[in-house]
Amino acid sequence: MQTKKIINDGNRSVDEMLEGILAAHPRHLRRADGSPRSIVARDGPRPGKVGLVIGGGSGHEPTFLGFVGKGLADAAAIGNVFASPPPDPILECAKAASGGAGVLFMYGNYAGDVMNFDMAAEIAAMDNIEVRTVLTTDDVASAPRDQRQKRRGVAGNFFIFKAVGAACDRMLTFDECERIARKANDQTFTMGVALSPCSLPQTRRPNFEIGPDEMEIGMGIHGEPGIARGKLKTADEITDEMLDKILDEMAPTRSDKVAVLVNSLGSTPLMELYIMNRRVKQRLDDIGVSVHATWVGNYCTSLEMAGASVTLMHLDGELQEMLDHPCDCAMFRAG
Amino acid sequence: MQTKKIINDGNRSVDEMLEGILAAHPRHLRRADGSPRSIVARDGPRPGKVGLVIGGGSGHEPTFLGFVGKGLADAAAIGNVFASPPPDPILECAKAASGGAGVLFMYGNYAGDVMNFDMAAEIAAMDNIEVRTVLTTDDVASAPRDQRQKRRGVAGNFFIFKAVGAACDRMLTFDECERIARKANDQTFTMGVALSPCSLPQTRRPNFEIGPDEMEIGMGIHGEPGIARGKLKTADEITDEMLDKILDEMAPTRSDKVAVLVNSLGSTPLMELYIMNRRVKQRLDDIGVSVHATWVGNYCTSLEMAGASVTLMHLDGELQEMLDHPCDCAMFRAG
Amino acid sequence: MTSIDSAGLKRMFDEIAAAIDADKDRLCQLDGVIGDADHGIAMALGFGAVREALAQLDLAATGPTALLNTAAKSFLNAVGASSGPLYATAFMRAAAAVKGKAILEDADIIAMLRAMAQGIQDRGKAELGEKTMVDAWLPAAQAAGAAQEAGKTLLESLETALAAAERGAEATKNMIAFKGRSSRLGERSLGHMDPGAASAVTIIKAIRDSLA
Amino acid sequence: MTSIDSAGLKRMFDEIAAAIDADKDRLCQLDGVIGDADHGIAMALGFGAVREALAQLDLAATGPTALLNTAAKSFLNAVGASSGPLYATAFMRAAAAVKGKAILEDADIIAMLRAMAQGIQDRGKAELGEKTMVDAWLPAAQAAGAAQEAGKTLLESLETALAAAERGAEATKNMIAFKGRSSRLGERSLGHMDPGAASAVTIIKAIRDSLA
Ligand SMILES: Nc1ncnc2c1ncn2[C@@H]1O[C@H](COP(=O)(O)OP(=O)(O)O)[C@@H](O)[C@H]1O
Ligand SMILES: Nc1ncnc2c1ncn2[C@@H]1O[C@H](COP(=O)(O)OP(=O)(O)O)[C@@H](O)[C@H]1O
Ligand SMILES: [Mg+2]
Ligand SMILES: [Mg+2]
Ligand SMILES: [Mg+2]
Ligand SMILES: [Mg+2]
Repeated sequence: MQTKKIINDGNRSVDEMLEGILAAHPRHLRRADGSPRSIVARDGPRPGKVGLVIGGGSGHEPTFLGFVGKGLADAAAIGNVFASPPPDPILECAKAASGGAGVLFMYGNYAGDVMNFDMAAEIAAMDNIEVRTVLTTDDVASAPRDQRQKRRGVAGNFFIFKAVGAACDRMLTFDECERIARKANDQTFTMGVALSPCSLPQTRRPNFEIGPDEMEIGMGIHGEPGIARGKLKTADEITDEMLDKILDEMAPTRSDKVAVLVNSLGSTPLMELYIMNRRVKQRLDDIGVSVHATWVGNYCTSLEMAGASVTLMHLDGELQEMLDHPCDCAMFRAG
Repeated sequence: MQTKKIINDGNRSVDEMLEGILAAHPRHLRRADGSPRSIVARDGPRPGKVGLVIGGGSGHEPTFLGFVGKGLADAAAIGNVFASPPPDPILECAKAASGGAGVLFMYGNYAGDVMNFDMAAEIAAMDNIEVRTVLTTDDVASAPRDQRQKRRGVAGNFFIFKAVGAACDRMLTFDECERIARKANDQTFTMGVALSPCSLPQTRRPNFEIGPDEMEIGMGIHGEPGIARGKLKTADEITDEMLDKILDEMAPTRSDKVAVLVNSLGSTPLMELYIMNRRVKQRLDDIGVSVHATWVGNYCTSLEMAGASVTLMHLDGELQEMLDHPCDCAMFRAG
Repeated sequence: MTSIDSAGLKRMFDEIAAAIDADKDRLCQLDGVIGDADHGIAMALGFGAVREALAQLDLAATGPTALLNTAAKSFLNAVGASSGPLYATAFMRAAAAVKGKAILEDADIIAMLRAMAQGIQDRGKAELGEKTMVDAWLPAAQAAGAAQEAGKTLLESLETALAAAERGAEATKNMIAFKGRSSRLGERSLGHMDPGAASAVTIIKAIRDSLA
Repeated sequence: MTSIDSAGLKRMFDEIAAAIDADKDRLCQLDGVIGDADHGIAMALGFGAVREALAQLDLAATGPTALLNTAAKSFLNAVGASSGPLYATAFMRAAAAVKGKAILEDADIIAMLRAMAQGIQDRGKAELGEKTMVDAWLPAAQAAGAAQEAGKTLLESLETALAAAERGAEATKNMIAFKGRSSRLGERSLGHMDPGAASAVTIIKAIRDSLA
């Protein structure tokens, strides 16, 4: 039996979704000429500004294209479900985002994305667009601490892109934008838990199996196995398990500031997310760390997967300023 | 086997959620003194302004409390999951929202809510707060056209509250606010479809049964049976079925304007919603009706239910202005 | 001749709370078919809150009217929903019906039952045959009143009331809902017992048991 | 002695596309265990796009190099993912390896295979034993080369290559992933065949079949 979805032809789902997005947000988004999977901010790219190009597979909405807009990313290249976009749409994004001051490529650290974005960067260089790449690697569950560069990029993308988008919008230099990008990534830590699978529109079969009383700690946003499978625990226990790991790495000291993101992988409702956030706040209060800002909701999803992730960004004055900087995207606004 | 949820004690879920919400949004929300389930906008109620109090059962987040804030509702009374709040918290909301110019009660038309809000209104009158009530009845599936007053209020609440909140924020008179509330409700039409059930935190059992290849057209946001059950259709067929009914009632003429909301009941992801929105836009284009604004996402949910609803609001100049009026809520911003 | 004081009333509420707790899942299931699957939760929460509130009272210093008003308030504030105002009104009317009395005798208890049914009807504006708890409460109250007038004992009257409530609840299966959440179902509500009528039977049975 | 022209190359791609289509579900399932469950989709999409692109070509006016570059571009643009750049690079290298030729003979076909394996390795930087498609492609290319040098026929060489690919894919079950999506699994990747190695076998088998 196929999983239930409100779709037409599963092979056309990404393109039909994009049609629906452009129909809904004509004031925010447009397609790059002749490149239907290159989504560009109507208000964003401009001469002298460092361009910010993000992208990756579909199925994580509102990541990536929901974060395209003034003050955040200039363009997003859209792949098939859970698959990196090919070099062509990435290249068109680079062209659209380029204001002559360099273009930053930022995306989650996955082999497929790295190969495709690198190919696009090589071609862009031939077109005299200087591209630098900063991979996001916020998923603490995906590799040991001493191999940070091997980790996946997950929901923390939201904070990292937001900070870098602000830096670009403030017309900082290419070097400065890159520095802030690396710092934002270094200071961002995410941990996730999955309760039930999603299914791809093309297969309509659950993308992994999990027992009716089980959860998987550290599962990736494409259903890649995590670090441990166990019996489903309470919200407080799950949140503690995540925070223990995150705080251990982040090692904040009293009166440090953080930003918090409690994110649904898809079908986990706000009620559960806010119950988790309650625990996050209790734990941070306990160690005297203050919360500068909190976002709760669907920010980086895996279609209809059940589960959630907690992200903390360790703030200094600069990152805090960047998070506070206004942005206006089709699916997200701040400031 | 119990359904999977990230919760602690199911009987405490609503209160723990509220704790998490207040922890996340201290700049937007506070509790009324001594009334933990009366959530009040920090910036909103003021002398001379008509107060807008909304409310209902929990489990529909971000409805209701996500729409409390400057330019929208002044306060929301929060009930248990899918259960009206009792009169006490409603009364405290009325007191907090009252600026001496009258208080509007607006909520979905359900027997339980009507009885509890009416009791609260009677007590408020004794406290010299004049209360008027406008029920929302946007769910076209829930009663025939000639019994509009019997219909349920569902996702269209979002448009209706938004319009009335703007009227109140613009310091219009009590009569004007009430008139706009009734017009906004009259001009708003919603139709939903459910694919799979949710489960209440206290029972952790699916709240209705539905075959693995079935959908229920017109199902209520508490899992109340709808108008017909049938085999799951394609996104275009489902959207057409909804639009046929909505447009038939709304009867727009060429070059009329509408606002569109494509809403997830919980676990239906953005990809599917935008695929539906694509079809909505095609259909409206076909009949020459223009879309003034579109919202797509989780606006009125039923915990983790799978399914979606489409709402159209038929706009005149006044309603359009009210939708465009800025608002700043914990879970929603516009303008 | 039975006569109860506040302590006896409290025992009655405890008995109802226990019975509803035991019946919670069935009531949720009934509500799942034609409503929103929470009637058992609401009732258990309501009578649980009543039990807790009454446990706080100094029964020696609390008359039946005050006790019933406490029950009304605690039920209402714990529940909301439809059942909240309906039962809260029922208890407030019961309180008014026995105003001033310290000891309730047979006639008072029957009067209390009738006041409850009337309160539910006043609050919800439902008529007989609209597939609500009224279809159990009203026949039960009428039967109890008639039995008492015919000179039956309290227990006999309550037996008659219970039988009438059971018949009423059973009869809701053949009704189309016109009030409450399931009223939009139309014909699809046919064949299913109304959860509020079902819980009314449970309550009336617990009242009888507590006085037996 | 086999020799194929552009039409023959197109038939080869059609054969691969059909084989991958038939294998799609198994490849998704293998990827579901240690990856993101889409490898079958990606490969089917890629070779489907190649089939369509090649069907547009005027084969009489298109040499093998141009055909292979068309295959590379259409595969890449349809897929992205990991497999996109890997196979696109493979086909571009194959194109370069037969540059200038209108007819490919035994040695050209073997050279093409070796160039493909080399291209995959250059693009993905994976070494033998890191549980990727390289573990099937590299031994296959080496075996084909060795067989050809030892004077075997093309078909014999391809048989040897296929056997080597099969052994390589089988061997990935005992490897821990160090490249690609499953590299974060550590020991949990043990016991499962790499989906990219599995699809490599399917491709090599289709190549053999198209030349048999
Ligand atoms: N107007 C009314 N008059 C009498 N009883 C009603 C009325 N509306 C609803 N009910 C009763 O309430 C029951 C449902 O109660 P409950 O599930 O607790 O509330 P809700 O419908 O708010 O979830 C129905 O089965 C019905 O017996
Ligand atoms: N760096 C690499 N070098 C060679 N092959 C790789 C590399 N990374 C991944 N692969 C291969 O790609 C396969 C997965 O492909 P696919 O599922 O299509 O892409 P994705 O992982 O992007 O979803 C793996 O099974 C592996 O064989
Ligand atoms: Mg993939
Ligand atoms: Mg309810
Ligand atoms: Mg109910
Ligand atoms: Mg894959």
